[in-house]
Amino acid sequence: MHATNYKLTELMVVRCAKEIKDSEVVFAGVGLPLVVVGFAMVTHAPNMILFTEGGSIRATAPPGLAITVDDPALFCNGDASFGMLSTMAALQRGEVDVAFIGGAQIDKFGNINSTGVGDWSKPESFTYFAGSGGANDMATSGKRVLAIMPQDPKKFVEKVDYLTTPGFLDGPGAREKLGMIGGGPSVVVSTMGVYKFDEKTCEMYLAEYYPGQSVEKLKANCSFDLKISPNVKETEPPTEEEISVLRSIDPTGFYLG
Amino acid sequence: MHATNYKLTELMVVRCAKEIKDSEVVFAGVGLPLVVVGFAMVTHAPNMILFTEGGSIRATAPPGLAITVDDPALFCNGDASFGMLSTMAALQRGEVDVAFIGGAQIDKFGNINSTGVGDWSKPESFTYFAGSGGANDMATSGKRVLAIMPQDPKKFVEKVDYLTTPGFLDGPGAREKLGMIGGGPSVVVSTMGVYKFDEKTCEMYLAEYYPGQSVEKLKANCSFDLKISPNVKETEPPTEEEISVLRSIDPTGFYLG
Amino acid sequence: MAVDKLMSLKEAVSKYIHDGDTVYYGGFQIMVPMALTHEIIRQKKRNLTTIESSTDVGGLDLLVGAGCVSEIHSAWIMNWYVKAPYAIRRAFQSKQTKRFDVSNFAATSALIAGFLGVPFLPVRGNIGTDMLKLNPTDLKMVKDPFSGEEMTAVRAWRADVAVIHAQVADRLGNVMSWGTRGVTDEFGAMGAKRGVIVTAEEIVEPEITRADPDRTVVPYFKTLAVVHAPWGAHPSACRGYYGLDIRFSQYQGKYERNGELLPKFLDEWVYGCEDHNAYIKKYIQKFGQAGLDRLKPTLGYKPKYQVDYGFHDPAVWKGVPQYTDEYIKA
Amino acid sequence: MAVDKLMSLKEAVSKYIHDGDTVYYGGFQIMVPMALTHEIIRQKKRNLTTIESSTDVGGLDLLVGAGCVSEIHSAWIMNWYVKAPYAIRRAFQSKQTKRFDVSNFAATSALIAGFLGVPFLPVRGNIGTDMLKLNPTDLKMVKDPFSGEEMTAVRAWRADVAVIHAQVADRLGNVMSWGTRGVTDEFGAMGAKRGVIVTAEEIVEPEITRADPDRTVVPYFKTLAVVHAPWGAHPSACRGYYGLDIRFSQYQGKYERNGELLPKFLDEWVYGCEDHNAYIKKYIQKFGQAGLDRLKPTLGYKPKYQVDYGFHDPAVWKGVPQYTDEYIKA
Repeated sequence: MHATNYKLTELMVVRCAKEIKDSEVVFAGVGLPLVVVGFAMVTHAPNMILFTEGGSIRATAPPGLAITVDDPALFCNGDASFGMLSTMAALQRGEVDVAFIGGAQIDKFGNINSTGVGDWSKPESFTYFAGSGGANDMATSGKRVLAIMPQDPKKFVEKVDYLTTPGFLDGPGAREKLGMIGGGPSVVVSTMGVYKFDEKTCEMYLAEYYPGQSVEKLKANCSFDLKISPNVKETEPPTEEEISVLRSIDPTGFYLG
Repeated sequence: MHATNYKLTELMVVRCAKEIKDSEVVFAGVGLPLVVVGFAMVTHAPNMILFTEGGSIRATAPPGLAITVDDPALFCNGDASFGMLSTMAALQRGEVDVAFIGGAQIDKFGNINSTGVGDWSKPESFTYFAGSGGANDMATSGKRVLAIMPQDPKKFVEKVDYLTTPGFLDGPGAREKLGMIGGGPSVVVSTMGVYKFDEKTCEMYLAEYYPGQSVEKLKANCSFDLKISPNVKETEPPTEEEISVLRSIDPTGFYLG
Repeated sequence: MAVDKLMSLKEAVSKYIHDGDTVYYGGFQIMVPMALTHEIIRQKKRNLTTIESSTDVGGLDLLVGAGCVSEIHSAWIMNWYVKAPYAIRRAFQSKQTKRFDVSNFAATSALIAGFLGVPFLPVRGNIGTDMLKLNPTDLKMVKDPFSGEEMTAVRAWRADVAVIHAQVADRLGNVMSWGTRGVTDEFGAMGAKRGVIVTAEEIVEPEITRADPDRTVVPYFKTLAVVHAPWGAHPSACRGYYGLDIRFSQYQGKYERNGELLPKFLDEWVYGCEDHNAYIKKYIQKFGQAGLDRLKPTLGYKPKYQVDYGFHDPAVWKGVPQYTDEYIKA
Repeated sequence: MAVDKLMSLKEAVSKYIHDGDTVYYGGFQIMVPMALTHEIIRQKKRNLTTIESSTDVGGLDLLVGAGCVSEIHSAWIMNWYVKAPYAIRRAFQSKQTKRFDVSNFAATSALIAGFLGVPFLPVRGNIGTDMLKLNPTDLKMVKDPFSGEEMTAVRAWRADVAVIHAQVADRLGNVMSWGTRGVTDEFGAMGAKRGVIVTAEEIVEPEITRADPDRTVVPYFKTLAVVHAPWGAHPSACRGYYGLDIRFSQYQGKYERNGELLPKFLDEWVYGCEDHNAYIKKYIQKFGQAGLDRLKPTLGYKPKYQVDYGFHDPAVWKGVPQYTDEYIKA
């Protein structure tokens, strides 16, 4: 039964989790992705393998809620703890199915900026964020990329100010030409809807809008000319059971609010 | 007081150990070098650091006699046990003072062959030994090389059949030209005497002959035109105390016979 | 038998960190060397270059804000609970501090290259991005000599000195780590040219560390100074000792955010504290013992398999005859 | 929750090793995967390429002598107590097996490159030698794109499948190692494309291995098969379990030495034994239980520091107000 009372964050977590198939190796970045993988592991993906930049490799859900990628909870009863070397090496070997990342800006080809906005050549104009972190490595070599982004016209842009993390770069064939082993962006989950990428043009299109949203609202919150799937639909709300399991992972609402 | 009753192996071990200074980092290969460093650590070099290819890093003598470079004795109460990665990395960083190796053939420039004899291009004529092992890495990057070799005209040759491990290559400047960070051969201890290298010509010369040996006997057991130090002297025999300490390290004569 | 390297925080930093040094800045999102960060600020070290993979809780932001750093080579710098490294942002805009951006694994590969004593390492990431275009100091293209293909290479990073925080060390400088060998400390620290300064929650005798050398992340020979500094990673977490102090991170972050306020934070919490003990005392005084108590971990995740490093004594072979049989004899 | 990978030696080798495979051959001077070596010979696998750093006690010599191997990429192959790998020497002379020689750290760097998923790694050794001249398959020169200097590069080695022996594994394939993480197994095994076959002295429940993940050298996701094989490294040593069986090494070596005698050794000790248990039974029958008892290690080298991986529950932050003070309020 669909839940009637759930938060936006909860909807996003459950929707993201559906992108993870059982038995996949998922490399999760800091923040909400850590909740998503925890949720996937205790629901439909009991054989999922979790990797983090901190070097955690585990086949079981962690005993507690992780708030960093090297959080001790990720190593308690983990499978291995070799440091970043081990998980990033597996990534470069092509063994990661899902690279699960965030960012500050994204463009229509799924290129992501997490470095800063402004003009790099004029430092006084450049507003630094944090830098790439592992997102670049994950998006270059993961078999497919799952991204989670706040929906905002300043964040869904025609061209990112600084290309930190490769999507499809300038379009079809660009990744292959550079020898990237990963397949590139697969799905973007925003705070308003869900995007996929056209196989031919490599362009992002709207696949789903959340309950209470609409194609028009999403278009208004995107700075590029957003393509819409002919099959665009409303995202299925989470079930009561999903919300209940999710809240048991984060009982005090540390992530979920 | 000099010992009067000692074996050749014991003389060699004690003589080799004298090449190690206190507080040095010594990378020891398999066989007799493992006894030499153990002896040095409990006598004049209590602050020596021992490295092996098996990855042992230790500041204290091992609790037992090691017979391989990854012998468990080398890790019992060791300082670290990171695997070959750690000791070889330190070697490539230039942190190893003494590279202590053996070999099957050596030439007048201190180049060593531990791969095989014969003509490589005619496989049927080529008699394989074991291969390089770590000797090549050690001799390339250790600050100085200490080698231990059986004295034999087939082993002290004008030109090695296969250059496995670099000495001074074809003479002065050759190592530097190739960017090697280590200083090259310093001392060769054979079963009959001790050799050093001329600073200008890089050629090996006889510095010491063992009690009971002579310059002539050594010349007869060397295939190249052996240079003799004007200060050539008889090697000082070990003291009774040295022999007693040495035998306490190897009480059953596993190495010492 | 070995040099005792136990000393005060003040002595360690004053003796082993010099103006103009390249410093490996240890830790990751947890295990940030905060006691060392504060002491470097107190001693007004200048023109440091830092190298690190990623770092959280604003330690590096404070170091930059206090004017100690002229160059940063890194993948990600953050105080996660205020969402940006504000002092670094300002220092970049004013050209006080240069930033050299690479990906996390390019940074780690740079540290591994330094650790390995080779000048560069090939990496898969960074290609196709602005990092490769804008940071030619650290990133270039290299041709694989076997396939002829072009790929990204990252320049080796080697510090003059490394600063790290650890759980346990002995007075000689054998440093124990568990629950990862160090994320990247195992390379960044070992690659340092002069050696490593370590703060540790606990100091034990060498016979304790040496009874389990697999857990040693930095061995004796590579250590310059060992400092006993409980809470030495606060407000970041120390595995097995305390969790991340989110409220303090947020509190500190409010100062980081504002260039005019930041000196007041430094005056009170860094310059105004003689050492790390004084900082922790001030914390208790201001926010109560309950603030620290809240950081206590859930313990009970102990190894269940009892390992034994035992060795074999070759003395047993004395007098044992050769094995033989009919074929060998024949 | 996870796939059980415990199976017989026969099943593991038959299922996961194919003719023509590139095999990472585990261990070093100790921990040589002898039970697996014998089984590969028994199943008459052909045209294998092996990659490894160095290997002792003649395991690889047997594998070559039995006709399983067409290419060897390695730094050092030996049966130390007979002083040469005789079967390999003969196979090289007859051109049955090609040898590709590099230095130990070039081999390890090749395995690290494979582990890292990059096509090559720069190394300091090998330059100026005949290895560089005669093995262009594995060694070439590369130009450091930063300094322009030329140095040696080694090609990445990646196995199709790795064979290793370990002390302890669980039935899912988490493999424990102590007293070094594996010398080179941590890279050679993890770099294997299909995965790892492991024989272990002891099989434990996953809750045991997972209570100390720092000691895991190969995690579950990378393992293909787990085989319970006590004495699985004999005659080489297994850390904490038994020492090197020198007399047996010498005995085996006498057969290796002679191309006409070697088949008799294989008939008796490999083809003539159904599995590794049968091999050990034959040993006891022929050389007595005392032969095995002689290999027992000196134990008592146990960790003295009790680590705890404990974590911190962020639930504590619920309801805790923000920290503030006069400046922030202002």
